[in-house]
Amino acid sequence: MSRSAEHKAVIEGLIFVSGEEGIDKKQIADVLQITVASVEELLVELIQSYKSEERGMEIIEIAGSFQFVTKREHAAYYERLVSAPSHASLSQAALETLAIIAYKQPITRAEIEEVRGVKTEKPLQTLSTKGLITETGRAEGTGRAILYGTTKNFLEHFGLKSLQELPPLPEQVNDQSIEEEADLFFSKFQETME
Amino acid sequence: MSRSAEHKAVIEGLIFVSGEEGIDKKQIADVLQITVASVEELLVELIQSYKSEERGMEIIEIAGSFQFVTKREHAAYYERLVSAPSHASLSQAALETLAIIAYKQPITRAEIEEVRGVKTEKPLQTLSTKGLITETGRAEGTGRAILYGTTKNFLEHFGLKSLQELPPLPEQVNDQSIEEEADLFFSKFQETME
Amino acid sequence: MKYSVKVDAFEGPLDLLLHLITSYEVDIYDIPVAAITEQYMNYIHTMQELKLDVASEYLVMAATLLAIKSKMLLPKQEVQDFDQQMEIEMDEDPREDLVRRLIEYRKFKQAAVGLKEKETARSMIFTREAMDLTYYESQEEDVNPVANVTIYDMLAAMQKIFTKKLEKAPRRTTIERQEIPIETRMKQIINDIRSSGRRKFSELFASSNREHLVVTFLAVLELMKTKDVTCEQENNFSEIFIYATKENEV
Repeated sequence: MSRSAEHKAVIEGLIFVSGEEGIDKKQIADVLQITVASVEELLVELIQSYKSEERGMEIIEIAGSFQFVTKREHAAYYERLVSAPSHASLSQAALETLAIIAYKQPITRAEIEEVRGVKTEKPLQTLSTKGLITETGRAEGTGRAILYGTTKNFLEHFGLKSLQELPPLPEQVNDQSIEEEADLFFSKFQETME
Repeated sequence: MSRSAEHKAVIEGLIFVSGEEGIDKKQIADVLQITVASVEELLVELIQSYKSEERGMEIIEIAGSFQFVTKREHAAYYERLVSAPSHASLSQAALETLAIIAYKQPITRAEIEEVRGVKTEKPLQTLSTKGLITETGRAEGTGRAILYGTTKNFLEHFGLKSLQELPPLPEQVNDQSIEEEADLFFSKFQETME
Repeated sequence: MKYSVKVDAFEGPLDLLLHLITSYEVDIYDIPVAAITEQYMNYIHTMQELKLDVASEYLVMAATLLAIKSKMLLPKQEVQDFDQQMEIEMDEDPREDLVRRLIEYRKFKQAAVGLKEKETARSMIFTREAMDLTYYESQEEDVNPVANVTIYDMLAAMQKIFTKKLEKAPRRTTIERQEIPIETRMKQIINDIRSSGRRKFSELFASSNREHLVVTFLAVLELMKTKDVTCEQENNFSEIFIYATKENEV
C-alpha cells in the first residue's frame, strides 16, 4: 500500500472512531505526523470517494470537525430501526429567538424582545437548557445585561460548518428587491389610474 | 442506482449506526423488507469490498451481529490518538454513565440503561478498569443485580472532598418546558403575559 | 361584521400584523392603517370574547395603531403646493417606526424558516457514538484516568441526557393531557341535542379551551359512528345541523 493510501485509510478510521464527536484536521495531522495541508488534500479525496460511490455513509464537516453520517436519501430506512427522532424540532418561539441571537450575537434579552415584540424569557431558558445558546458576557453600561451567543451545539443541531454558513439575512439580499417590487406595484397602479 | 446497490449501501449505513451493539441479518432483512438470503449475499459482497480495498475499517461478525471495527494494522495510530494531550480520556458514553452513577448511586446497570436509553456494558467496563466505579453491593429482589457506585479514586481525580461537593444537577427538565414544545396556541398567549 | 379567527400560534403583535398585511395583500411600506387597525382590533376582540388572556404586548400595539391612525387623519397644515409629493416626503410618516419594526421582525421570521429547514435536513441523517478507545490506552500505572476531563464535563454529559429525554417526551404529552373523557362529552352533547331537538355544529364549540374543542370534535365523530346523531348541511360551507337519531340510551 502506498504511503498516502495508508494515510487515507487511517483518516477514514480516525473519523470513524470519533463518531458523533468528530475529529478536526489538526488532530488528524498530529496522529499521522503530516502537515494539515496534506490532511486537507487526502480528506478531499476521501470525502469525494464517499460521495461518488454507492455508499451508505458520507463524511460531513460540522463545527470544524469531520464525522460520518448516513445519507439523507436513506433516512426512511434508519427511522425504521431507530424509533426516537435523532433531533427533536424547536418551537417557533425558540427558532425565532435563536435566529435573532445567531445573526446578532452578542445580544441582550431586551434587544431580542425589541425585535420580536414579545417577552422572550421562556424561549431563552429552553435554548439554554438545550445547550444551543450561552451567556457570552455582560453588556457595557447600567444594568450590565447578560449577552447571549450561540454554542458549538448550535452548529451541531443545524449541521453547520461554522456561523459563516448561516444563510444570508433577507435584508442583505432582499430589501432592495422588496422596494423594487413595491415601486413596480405603484407604477403599475398609477398606470391603471391614469 | 440499482435496487441491490442501494440495499448494499443501506446495509453499510445500518451496520454503521448500530455501533458497538451491531445488527443481525434478521434485523437488516426487516428494515429492507427483503429475504435473509438476499441480505447474506449482499453482506458477503460488502465485507469483501472492505477487505480488499485500502480501508480504515472492516466489518466483523460477533455472536451473529455485524459491526464495524478499525483495522488491527493501524493500532499504532489509535494509540497515538489516545495519548495525545488534547484527547479526552473518557468517551461521551463513559462520561454519561459516570455522571449517572455519581448522582444516583447505588444504581444497577438496568437503571442506568433506562436513563441513557442504550446498552451500557462497555462504558461500565471502561469505568471499572479505570478504577472510577466499583460494585457496592447487590440490589434486593429477584436477580440481585449488581449495584454500582463511585470510588475514592473518583473523588481524588476530580478533586472532590466528598460526594456532597458534586455540583448541583442542572435544573430538572420539567413539564413547563415540555408544554412549550407542545406548541399549544393558548399557552402561547399566556406565555407572553408572563 | 364578518371576521374569521385563525386558530394558529402568532408569535406576538408583530407576527399578527404581518399576517394581516399578507392576507390582505397590502404593501408593507404603505400600510392602509385604518383597515389594518380594524382587522387587528377585531382579532383582539375575538380573543377577549373567547375569554383568552390577551397579552399586554397586543394591547400596547393596539394603542400604537390607534395613535398612528389618528395622526394620519390630522389635516396637513401646509398650503396645497404644486409639488405635493415633495411635502409628503419631507413630512415624517407616522407609520415609519412601525414599518421599520415589521421589516426587522419579518427578516428574522424568515431566518427562522431557514433554520427550520436546516434542522429538518439534520434530523434526516444518523450517526453513532464515538468508539471506546480504552483498549489503545497505555497500561502504565500512574496515568490519570480522567485526563482532560473535569467535573463540569460530567455535568454537561448529564445535561445532555436530560435534553435527549426531553426531546423524546413531547410526543406523549399532548395525548396524555386528555382531562375530559370523550364519553362524558358524548353524553353532554346527546343530552343537549335531545333537549333542543337539533343543534348547530358551531354551537358545540363555544369553549375556548383547545382540549375541549378537540374532545368535542372527537365526540361528535364518535356519535356519528355509533349512529346516535346525524348531521345535515344544505350547501357547502353552510351551517351544519346535528340531530339525535334515537331516543334510547347512549
